[in-house]
Amino acid sequence: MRPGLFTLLLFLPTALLAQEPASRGHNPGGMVESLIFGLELTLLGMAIVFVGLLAVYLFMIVLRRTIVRQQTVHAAGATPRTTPPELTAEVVHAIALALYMDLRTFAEDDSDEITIHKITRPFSPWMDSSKTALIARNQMFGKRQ
Amino acid sequence: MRPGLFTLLLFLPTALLAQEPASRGHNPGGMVESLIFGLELTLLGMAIVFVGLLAVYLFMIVLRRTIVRQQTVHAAGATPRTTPPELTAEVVHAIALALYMDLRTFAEDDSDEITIHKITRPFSPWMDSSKTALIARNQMFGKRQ
Amino acid sequence: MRPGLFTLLLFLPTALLAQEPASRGHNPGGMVESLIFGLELTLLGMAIVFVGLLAVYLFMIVLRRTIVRQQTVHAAGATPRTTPPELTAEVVHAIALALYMDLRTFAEDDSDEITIHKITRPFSPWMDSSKTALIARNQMFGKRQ
Amino acid sequence: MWEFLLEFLRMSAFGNLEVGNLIMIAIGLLFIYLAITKDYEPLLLIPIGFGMLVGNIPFAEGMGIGFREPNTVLSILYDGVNRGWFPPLIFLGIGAMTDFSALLSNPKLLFLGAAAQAGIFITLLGALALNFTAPEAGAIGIIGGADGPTAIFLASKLAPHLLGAIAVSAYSYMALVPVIQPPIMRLLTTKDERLIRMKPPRAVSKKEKVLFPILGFLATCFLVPGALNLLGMLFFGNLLKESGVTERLAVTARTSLIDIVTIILGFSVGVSTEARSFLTKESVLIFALGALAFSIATASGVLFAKMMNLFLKGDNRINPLIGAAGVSAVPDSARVVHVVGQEYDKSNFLLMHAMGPNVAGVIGSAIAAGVLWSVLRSMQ
Amino acid sequence: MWEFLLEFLRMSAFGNLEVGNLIMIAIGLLFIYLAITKDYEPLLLIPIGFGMLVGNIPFAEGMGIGFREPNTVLSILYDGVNRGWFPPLIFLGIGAMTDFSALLSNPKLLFLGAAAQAGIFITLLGALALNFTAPEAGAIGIIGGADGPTAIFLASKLAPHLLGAIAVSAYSYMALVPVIQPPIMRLLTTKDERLIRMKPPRAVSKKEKVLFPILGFLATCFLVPGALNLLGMLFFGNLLKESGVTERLAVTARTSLIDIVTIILGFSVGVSTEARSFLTKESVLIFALGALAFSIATASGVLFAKMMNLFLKGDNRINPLIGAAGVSAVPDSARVVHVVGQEYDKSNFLLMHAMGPNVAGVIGSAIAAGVLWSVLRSMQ
Amino acid sequence: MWEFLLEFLRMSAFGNLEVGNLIMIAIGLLFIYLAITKDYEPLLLIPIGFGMLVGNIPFAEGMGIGFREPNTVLSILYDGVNRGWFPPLIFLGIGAMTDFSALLSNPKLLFLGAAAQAGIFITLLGALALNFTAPEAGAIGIIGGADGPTAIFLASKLAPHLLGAIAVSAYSYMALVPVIQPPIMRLLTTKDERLIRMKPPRAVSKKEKVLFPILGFLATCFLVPGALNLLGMLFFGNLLKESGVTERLAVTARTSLIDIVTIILGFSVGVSTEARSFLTKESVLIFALGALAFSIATASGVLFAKMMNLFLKGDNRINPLIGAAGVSAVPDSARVVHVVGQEYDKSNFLLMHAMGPNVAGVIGSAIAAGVLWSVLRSMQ
Ligand code: NA
Ligand code: NA
Ligand code: NA
Repeated sequence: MRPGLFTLLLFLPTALLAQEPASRGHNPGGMVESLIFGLELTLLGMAIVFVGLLAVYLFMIVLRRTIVRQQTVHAAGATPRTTPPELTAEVVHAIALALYMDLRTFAEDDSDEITIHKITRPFSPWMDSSKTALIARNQMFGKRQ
Repeated sequence: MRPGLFTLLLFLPTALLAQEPASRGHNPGGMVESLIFGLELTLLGMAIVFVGLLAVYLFMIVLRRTIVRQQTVHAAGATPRTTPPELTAEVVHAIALALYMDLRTFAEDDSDEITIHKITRPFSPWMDSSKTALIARNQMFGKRQ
Repeated sequence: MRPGLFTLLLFLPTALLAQEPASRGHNPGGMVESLIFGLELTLLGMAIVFVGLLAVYLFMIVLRRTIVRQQTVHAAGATPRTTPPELTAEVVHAIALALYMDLRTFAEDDSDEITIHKITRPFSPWMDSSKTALIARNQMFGKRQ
Repeated sequence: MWEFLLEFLRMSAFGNLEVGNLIMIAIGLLFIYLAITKDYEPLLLIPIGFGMLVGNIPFAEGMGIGFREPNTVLSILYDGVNRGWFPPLIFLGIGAMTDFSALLSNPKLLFLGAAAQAGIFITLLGALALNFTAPEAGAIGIIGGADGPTAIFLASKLAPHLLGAIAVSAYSYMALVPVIQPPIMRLLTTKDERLIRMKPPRAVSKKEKVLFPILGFLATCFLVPGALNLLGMLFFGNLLKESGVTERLAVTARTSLIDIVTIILGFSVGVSTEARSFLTKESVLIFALGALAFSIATASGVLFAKMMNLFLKGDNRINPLIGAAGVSAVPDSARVVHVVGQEYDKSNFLLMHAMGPNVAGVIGSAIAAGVLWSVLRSMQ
Repeated sequence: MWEFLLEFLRMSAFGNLEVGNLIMIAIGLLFIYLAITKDYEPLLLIPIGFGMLVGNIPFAEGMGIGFREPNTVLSILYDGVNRGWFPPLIFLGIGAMTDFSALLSNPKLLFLGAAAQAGIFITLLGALALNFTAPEAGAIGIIGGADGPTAIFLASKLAPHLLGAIAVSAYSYMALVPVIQPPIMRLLTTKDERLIRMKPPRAVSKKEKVLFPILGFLATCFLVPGALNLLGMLFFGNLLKESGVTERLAVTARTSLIDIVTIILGFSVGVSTEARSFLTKESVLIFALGALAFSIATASGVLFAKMMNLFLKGDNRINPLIGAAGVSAVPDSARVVHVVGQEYDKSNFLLMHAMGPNVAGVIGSAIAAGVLWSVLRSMQ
Repeated sequence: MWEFLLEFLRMSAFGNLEVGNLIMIAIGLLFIYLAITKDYEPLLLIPIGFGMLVGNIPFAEGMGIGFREPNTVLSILYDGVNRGWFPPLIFLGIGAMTDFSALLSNPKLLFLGAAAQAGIFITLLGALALNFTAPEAGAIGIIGGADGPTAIFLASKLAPHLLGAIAVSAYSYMALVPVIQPPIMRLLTTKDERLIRMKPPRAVSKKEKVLFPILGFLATCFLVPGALNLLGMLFFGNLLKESGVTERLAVTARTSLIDIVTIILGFSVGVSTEARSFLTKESVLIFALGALAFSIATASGVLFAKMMNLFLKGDNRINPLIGAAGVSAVPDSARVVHVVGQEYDKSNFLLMHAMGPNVAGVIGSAIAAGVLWSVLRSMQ
């Protein structure tokens, strides 16, 4: 993270954007030129990724300090809340259990049960219950034996 | 709600629609003309809002009477269902409780608990459990110490 | 399902597609020609429906046999799993209950209860609770009697 | 005051009112009434019925409201019907809620679902005889498939101007299945046949259920690529359900997704029944042909079951009543079969057996729709 | 290293930064802050607030990001606002969660919801006086309807260039209802009036609840077809809720469907407040007119209730405080009424009575929007 | 009968069959098999796998079925992939289900997520060396981001003709993370390093969690506006989750909404792998480069962690295994880290620490995608 490298990087985007892009994309001219462009892009890209996350990092640090200071002000006199809680044995056991449940394998249980109970309640958007009940109750279609 | 006013309103829309609308919208001519148009629109609009809701009102009254009559026919002899139930003390208390719960303030509880239990079960569409279990069980990547 | 009929059907689509379609659709020529086309299409269509479901049928038979063979291999020595379970009396009763519940009629229960409890918790995307609590608590609008 | 009210009403939208609008509004109210009091297909009749009210409010042309004007809200909602992408999404949800076990345990029931498609093609012949063009006749015939999304899909492709009448006809007769089918079933069967007890279904393993949507898809769509949109989605949804590892996707497909599409599809279909284009001689003919289609489909299923019994023995025999379930109309026709069967023997549970031809009928009519689309689309 | 960082920042998107963007970002942060700490309309202020952040990141034109460029992701998400099909879907969900019992048990409260719409039209007059064109004035006036989706719908039709300002103004004042309304309510009522106890609501039967959305739809939309998109969906959603046979559709409409639309609608509205087009003299005027609109609407409701009391006797009298709930802003203004009422009598529960004018206000402003659309759309 | 069948098959869609289609169908079946039996990314491999079956049914051109023809159902479903608006909606849902606490409790882990993006750029160099154009190389490089929606989004913008190959490659290697990463992790670390115990995470307050999405959004998108679509939605979703007042929106975003989009996105990506355009030399190269990308990304993360340890002391030291989680592939790579760590010390729970670089990797690759988009979009 020496300034020298980063200062260099600052000039890369300008240099890149100053060139005629079409001449690179579709008529790469030569493999060498194309790879040089790729290297420039790599350096630029990695720099921006790092700077972007650095910005997030700095915000997070500032954020934490601000909140810690607020809490200290609020909790002056009370037990300090800034020390991180230790992992007790129970916590470790809880984690172990959670992990065990989380990582348990997918059990292929090839059921032997008949599936009739599923068939008897086919839930569907076309479902319709009282219609058939109606038939049963009202006997609307004569000809009963 | 005297008929005179409403009769007047009846002619406003015709008058409005008879005029060339384009001449008003973009070339307002003058502020006065524009405001007169606005007043006409206000009277028309409020009249229609009231008439629309009056229509709903009339439907509701008819609807209630029809249903009450049906119920009276059905429930002839039984206890009449048309008298509105009184608010008993219990009901008032229930409402008070409901309101209390409804209006309770938004409590900012700044938790001190560690959040490990959340991290251990990150539910995600990219979730995948037996894969890692596979590694642990099968030791597919030799080199065990 | 005699091959003769099906062999005939095989030539129908070719014959159909060889003709100029436009001359049939919009200028049907005559009713007779149109109905002959309809009959050809009926034979072709029903044949394809049957062949399509026959293909599914064959796949299902093959599938079942493969799985049964696998299971037999796996379960060699154990109790054979290929005989279908019989419907016991309990199962029949369970079905009857399920059917009864499924076919129960739609009960119109015209409630007499007051609907206040619904009104007191109108859940809406525009819901907002602490605001009014704020008014009650802070008395921000002076003029209290 | 009543005078004033009447005069005001004359000036407003009441001015554009035609008798046709009132008739359609009455039909819409009837649909809503039947859905609520008789529980007839409420999930579709209520959206369609209310859509009919909305579509027959007699607003003036060019107000930017109608579903045929560009960029109106109603036209945007109608897009999924118009371009046919709602029905496949509904099939996705249906696939995610359908259990094919009944079919897997007794695969020969598939052919009952095939036979019932005769209703489609004979209706097509009837429509041709009534001077409809070939694509129109195809779209009308599909009413005999007794499957709403399939009918809407094919009509949107072959005869968009008849879509409203075809869809309303299809859903009306699907709602009337308990009225239409029993007399035909009784007419074509003997009492002995109605008393046939079928052997209990065999156990179906999880593997079979997982492999079925894959093999079913390949078998049908290799033969009839025109059925790809509907059957692809049906079997895709079913794989989501049966795979055991995509439960959350299957749940969403059979709840939020299908519900959202059903609401908008039903509403849009209702809106599209604007009186001026709906109350025509063609619509009346389509309704008549639709009744024919359902009757023939039912009869074909029953008769084919009787024919199969000529080759089957003992407890392999089929109770021919379940042939009527081959028309689809899932799961209503299966329930009708069950109820009619119980009239003759209280301890004969046909529902589980009838689900086989029932779901086979969905596949069968999607195949038929694929054939019709492939052959007729170039003739429009 | 700080030097480097500053130089880097100058070259990046920071280069396009204008003061306006920073102001809008500050406003977005304020919205989020108010939503979280004061619980002001969080379901809308958080999406809008975050959308403001997104829309005011100062990216260069032509990068394929902005919501005004074709085929960008933001433009695709904005389509439902731009073409106005999100608000009807939100009304569908609102219908599916609204209980009209309060109104049914005391129908005369409907007129309070009508009276409060005076705010719309008087604001329209104000906007005309400030030299807005007639369609713009109509779109600005609708802020007085105190109903977000209605405001967005009408603005997208009549004055799309002002949509951001109108929507943000409408939602801001809806959030500020507890601040704006109480002083006006106290000013216009006597202590005796505030103590009026209304008789308990009568029982409402299921049939009334089922028939209300159907009759309400026909009554309003026959008169004002221009309100069809909003009221059709509102009553359709309510029928899904009350029919008793389409519960699963109603549940989806009031959960997944309305949530998905609310997320994207709020976000898109926020995005559309890009500083260069938002921070204008017009926006300032719109905010001023919005405050006027809410105040007049509140006053109209209260005064109309007092006027109605001239004709009513005994326990039929109306507590004029509930007139303020006629502005809509469901259910905030009803709660404000309740809380203000309780300041004077702890055992006076006005909430249930205030819900009547509250939902009537939604219908009233949708009718007003229909009138404005019908009259003004040809003048654009 | 078999003769007849074979003849029939020859005439049907089997006539258009090419060997390529069969190969792709086999690959689709393999995807489904791996998803079901190995539980490899089933929520994506099953839709993609079934989509491959659908897309490789050899229907004739011009039948109105294919996803490249206008107005077909498949083209309509593909629109969200084609115009790139599905990935941001998926990021919205991911944001609403992601807990950034691990990162907040130890912010320096962010840089592991940055380092792993080296895989993207070195793969880009490799693609350029293999004569891909610059935009193609950028789209191929993003496979190294190990993030499906990011890869689909960038490929749809920079190299739509390679989208199928890039998406399938990305998801394949994400599914193979447990096979690819452990050997590299073991090769680059000493046993002592693998035994490093990190100190337990500190408590993270609610305020930090609420402010993180806002600050994270501003920090990254001011620098890289090109990442706005993905990061904007990611942080928006996270704010919905953490704000505490928009729970119902967060629930919908992380259930129905993401599920609906996942179903259609996966299916469409599968459909787009039609053999004739997929089985090319380019696809083979893309798969080879994808393997390179994942390996380099893993190595970069591990090595950067070792480098950071040069500057850290005591219990601030980082177990370099968790560097491998910087590739994203949430949460698989974090689990792989945990399992490998436990091989050496059963009581060392690395999962919680690995989640930090894991989610940082998502942000990192979205930033990288933004850079690539900004620079390369004008070169197409
Ligand atoms: Na069928
Ligand atoms: Na209102
Ligand atoms: Na990544």
